[in-house]
Amino acid sequence: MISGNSTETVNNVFLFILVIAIVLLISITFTMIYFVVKYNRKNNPAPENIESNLMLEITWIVVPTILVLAMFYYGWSGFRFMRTAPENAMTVKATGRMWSWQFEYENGRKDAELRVPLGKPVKLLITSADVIHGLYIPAFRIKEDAVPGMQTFLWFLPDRAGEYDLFCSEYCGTQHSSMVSKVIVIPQKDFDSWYTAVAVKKGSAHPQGVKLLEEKGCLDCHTTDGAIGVGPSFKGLFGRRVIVIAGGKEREVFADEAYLKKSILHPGADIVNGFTDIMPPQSDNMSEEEISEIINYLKELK
Amino acid sequence: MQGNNEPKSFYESGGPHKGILSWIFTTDHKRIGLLYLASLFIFFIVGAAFGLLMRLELIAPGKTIVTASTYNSFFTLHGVIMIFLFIIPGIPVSLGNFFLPLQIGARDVAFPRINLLSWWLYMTGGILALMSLFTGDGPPDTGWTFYAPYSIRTGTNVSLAVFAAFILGFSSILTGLNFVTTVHRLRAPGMSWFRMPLFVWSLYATAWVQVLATPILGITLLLIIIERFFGVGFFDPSKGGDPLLYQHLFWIYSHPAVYIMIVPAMGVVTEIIPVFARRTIFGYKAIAFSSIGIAAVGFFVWGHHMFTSGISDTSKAIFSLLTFLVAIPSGIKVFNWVASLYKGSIKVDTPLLFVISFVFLFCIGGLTGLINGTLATNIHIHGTHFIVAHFHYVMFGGTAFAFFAGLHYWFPKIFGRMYSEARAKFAWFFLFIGFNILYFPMFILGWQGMPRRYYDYLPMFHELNLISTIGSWILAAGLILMFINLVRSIKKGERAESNPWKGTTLEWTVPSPPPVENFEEIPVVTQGPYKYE
Amino acid sequence: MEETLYKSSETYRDYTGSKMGMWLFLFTEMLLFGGLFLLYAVYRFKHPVEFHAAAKGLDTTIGAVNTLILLTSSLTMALSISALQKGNKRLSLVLQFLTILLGAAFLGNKYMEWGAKIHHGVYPGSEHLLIKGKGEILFYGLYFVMTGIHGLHVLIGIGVLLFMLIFTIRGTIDFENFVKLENSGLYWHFVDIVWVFLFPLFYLIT
Amino acid sequence: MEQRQTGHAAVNYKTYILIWTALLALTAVTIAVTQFHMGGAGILIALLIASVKAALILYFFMHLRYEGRFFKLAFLLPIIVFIFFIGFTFLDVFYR
Ligand code: HEA
Ligand code: HEA
Ligand code: HEC
Ligand code: CUA
Ligand SMILES: [Cu+2]
Repeated sequence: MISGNSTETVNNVFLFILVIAIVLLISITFTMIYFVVKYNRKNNPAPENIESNLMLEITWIVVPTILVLAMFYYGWSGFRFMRTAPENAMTVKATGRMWSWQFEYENGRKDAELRVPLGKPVKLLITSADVIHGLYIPAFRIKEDAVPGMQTFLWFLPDRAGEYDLFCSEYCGTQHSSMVSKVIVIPQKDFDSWYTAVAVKKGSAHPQGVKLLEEKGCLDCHTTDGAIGVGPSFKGLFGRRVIVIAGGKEREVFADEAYLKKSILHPGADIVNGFTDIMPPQSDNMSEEEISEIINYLKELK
Repeated sequence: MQGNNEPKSFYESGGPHKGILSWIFTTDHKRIGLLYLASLFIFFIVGAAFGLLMRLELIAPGKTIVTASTYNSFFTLHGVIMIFLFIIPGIPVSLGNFFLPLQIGARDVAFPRINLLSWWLYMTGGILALMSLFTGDGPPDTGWTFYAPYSIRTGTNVSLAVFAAFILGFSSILTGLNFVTTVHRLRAPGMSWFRMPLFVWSLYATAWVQVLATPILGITLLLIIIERFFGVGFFDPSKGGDPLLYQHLFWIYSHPAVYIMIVPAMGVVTEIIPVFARRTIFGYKAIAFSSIGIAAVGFFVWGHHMFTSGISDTSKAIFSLLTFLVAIPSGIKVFNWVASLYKGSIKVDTPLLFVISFVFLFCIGGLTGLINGTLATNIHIHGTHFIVAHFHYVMFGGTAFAFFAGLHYWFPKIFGRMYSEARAKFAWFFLFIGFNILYFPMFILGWQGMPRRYYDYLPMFHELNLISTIGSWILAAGLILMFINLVRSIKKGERAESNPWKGTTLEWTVPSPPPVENFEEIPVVTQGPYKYE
Repeated sequence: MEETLYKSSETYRDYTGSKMGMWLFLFTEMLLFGGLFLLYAVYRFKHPVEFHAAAKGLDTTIGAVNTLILLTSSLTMALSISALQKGNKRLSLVLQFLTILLGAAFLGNKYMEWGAKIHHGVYPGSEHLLIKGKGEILFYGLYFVMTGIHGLHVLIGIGVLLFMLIFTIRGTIDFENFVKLENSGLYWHFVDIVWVFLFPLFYLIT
Repeated sequence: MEQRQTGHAAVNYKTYILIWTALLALTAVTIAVTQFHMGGAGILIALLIASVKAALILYFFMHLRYEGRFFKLAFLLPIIVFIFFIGFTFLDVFYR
């Protein structure tokens, strides 16, 4: 069994340093102001020259040294705790991409939010599909960057049920601040039923397409209900006439399969009027089949 | 009120050129110092304007005044300008240029023409940085850290901004090698190492950091440009590169750079305290060596910016330990400053007022730096507004406050006039109050988890952000008052005598403003700098 | 050397000061290349085998010839200063000219070497290179960047030496006032030293 | 007078030619040594020889030998700093 969690660990270290810092700050400030008042020129016209005092100087070298070494040690041992994931931890793969998270569970289930069972340690294996992101869960005081081409990790003990914020903490481009998600801590029972259920969107002939849109983070910027998000809505897109800007010139195009495909693979080529070129290109990110699944689903969205 | 036999001040004899040319082609260190001062001021205003705009955007969640990509270029330009154009050159190139030769009893710096070249490079870099706003495909949006691989992939005008920073680095190197040589070669007879004013010591330590650290920045930025144009792949994992190496290279420079910012500021503080306490400095040698100590240890702690980046845990532990060692020489200085007030005969004029607030604000910034440097806590607060608060406290509350202190302190020497004391104190009040209202809430926001470089934030962070934005206006009012007072006094202030504060260092022995040649007769130094017998 | 100077800025000539400035500048150059050597060290550590394989693609003979050229140019550079100090202006001029020629020969050689590589499709970002192993991509990346920046330094050195040649002809540089030439020499030798390390690191990995 | 200020008298031609010969010889040795496949040791030897060559150039061609204490000591600074840079970076790379 593990004892303690990262929240407490970090809070304790923080409190320890904070108390020392406040005591130091107050005593320094107080002494300074006291001197300024006491030895004011009016009260004390004749200064006294004191060039040094060996004992005093040794004291204020030695005492801070001891203090900082204590801080270091305390911080380091807390850190070691945070870096040693328990054996029985549930592992979840977390992938950051511009600008969404994808969590993949051991059974292959993927989601954009992190759902974990209450009371069971979780180990996150983190990487990135494009640039550097940072996976940050303030409530559990943990954070680690998602670096492309590398795997990093985090672990935590979700010992309180509820929903907690999950941020991207490393600047990653235009929508960095909307790369937010949630950690949802639910009782084991609820988790199990969610975990084993197959995600099927009802009423769609192309459930695969829906799933892909979620997984790839498209729905962070696009909606399926006609509302304009960061990007244009998918609703009624297929077969519409779209005004795009290409190479600085306006042009009208017909949203057919070829156009959609191009828009997904190389969004920078035709920019929809009124939007900016911020959509991440999917050329390295999606297979042919995946794209056609998505397009099939888009056709459905009348 | 100059007597007939007094030599003409450096304002009156500008060398071979006339008018503006006598300034931009001057090799006189005093004129170059003033050129720099004016340019720094202009860039500071531009940077500050971005700061105010950012605060305005953050006044409420959601979009307030600008779009996300505009906001991103705001903090990038804000960071680039404040760091590379304001605070790194800052004190050394303006006050340092003006007073280093005067304080060591020299007629000029070792390489006057290189000094001028460095100003030209500075201006070139500055103008290029501003140009990156309006040219290319949109202003750069990487943050001042230019982290790869984002900085290589983004379509915005990063190359020009990076090139500007590269040139600014060059300018900084030239200043550094000039100062090292000046201190070694041009000290007046009798001015032994331990008779140098402590401001000179701090500039000397800084100059070495400039020489030894800046080239790493140079090559790193050059590599970004090469990557963008040729795609060599040094930082691109798909070609085998390692993005973390970029961060290593960047912080190898940029951590020492924070000591380029603070050490001269500490020098200014050390200069002012004994003058207004009318007593000698406490622990001269300890202060001199701690400048060198901070500069030296500062080279080996860069990894503390990368505790969550995925570097090895071994290196994290060592970098954290070394980070704490920097606190010790900083502490020595703080304690020595306080001790130098003991049994003095203190008059709290504006320079000392700024110095006292410096000590207070720097301690807050420094002590929270320890929270950053502690492994466990850093994990939580890295990349949040806690960090933003930390570095504004040390850079603005620290360096900039000391800069303002120095400006007031040396104002009569530079311009030959006094500023209005009452107005200066009034402005200080707004500055100090506004500063704390602006930045203190950020500590709390950061601890609550609000990430930095966020254009938009959750509603739970609203109140503190609102307070912070209001603080930014109070601070702006204070700054405007201060600048108006100073600028007005250049023409309208009372004439200043040559030594209004009764200082004991050499610059106070020459007329205000000083003559071109500084000293009619090179002085012979017979004692240490702070002798109030 | 610690006697300090305090003459008026217009009249003094501080030789030691000038050289000090030059050395400090060279320190910055050392660390500038240092950043690249750091990258080299890390990537070589990560991909030792691929680096070895890639290095076979470079021609040791060309590298060796270039080493010979640069070392010799360093000799002529050093000699030219001694010649000037001894008052033999003509010999000094000849030697300076030789140095420039050797520098140009080095660059010519480099040009051919690069040209051949590029002709074979090996250059940063080329398709031919990208299909190879990551270590090889990095090796050639480092090769082009490091020898490129080094070559740039040689080019700048040649430019500086051309000025020195003119100054010597005009007599601005003479046997009592040659610190400019000496400083240019320092720069030239420094560039040579960089090559002394580049040569084994790229051409001789076994 | 001038000599005192420049710090040293003209170095004679012979010294330079001798150093040059040594440099060429060392180059030959490096090439020869690295023809045997020695793996890690090869690079070490090559770098060692390169350092000796660099030292010769510094000491003689660059007149470090004839300069004052400042130059000799200051020169160590960038080297030490650089060694630390590499060392600390490897603390990460090696243990990652
Ligand atoms: C002027 C500039 C300046 C200065 C002086 C400092 C000083 C310090 N800084 Fe700061 N720092 C920055 C500018 C500066 N910093 C910037 C710009 C960033 C962010 C960059 C970015 O990401 O954009 C940053 C970020 C930063 C981080 C990285 C945070 C992160 O991103 O995760 C860390 C971590 O260790 C850190 C630590 C410190 C420490 C320990 C000091 C120490 O030097 C402080 C020493 C001072 C004191 C400790 C106070 C006085 C001493 C006493 C009163 C004595 C008693 C003390 C004890 C008993 C200990 N800083
Ligand atoms: C010296 C350095 C310095 C200084 C002085 C400042 C000053 C200010 N900064 Fe700072 N800031 C940085 C360095 C600095 N900054 C850096 C390095 C970053 C990181 C960037 C990054 O993430 O990449 C940063 C980031 C940063 C952020 C975080 C952005 C984010 O992460 O989302 C914020 C947000 O509030 C901010 C605000 C401000 C404000 C309001 C000021 C204000 O204090 C400005 C106050 C000044 C004025 C208000 C000027 C008043 C004067 C006038 C208007 C002129 C009047 C003229 C006459 C009378 C002639 N800054
Ligand atoms: C960061 C936000 C973002 C993400 C993530 C994103 N897009 Fe977009 N998308 C945009 C924006 C903005 C536009 C309009 C500008 C343009 O055409 O590039 C757009 C345009 C499009 C268009 C053309 C729409 C039209 O009206 O013509 C399609 C199709 C599209 N996106 C599909 C996708 C798919 C599929 C994904 C997921 C793999 C995705 N997008 C992910 C922002 C995003
Ligand atoms: Cu992803 Cu910031
Ligand atoms: Cu730092």
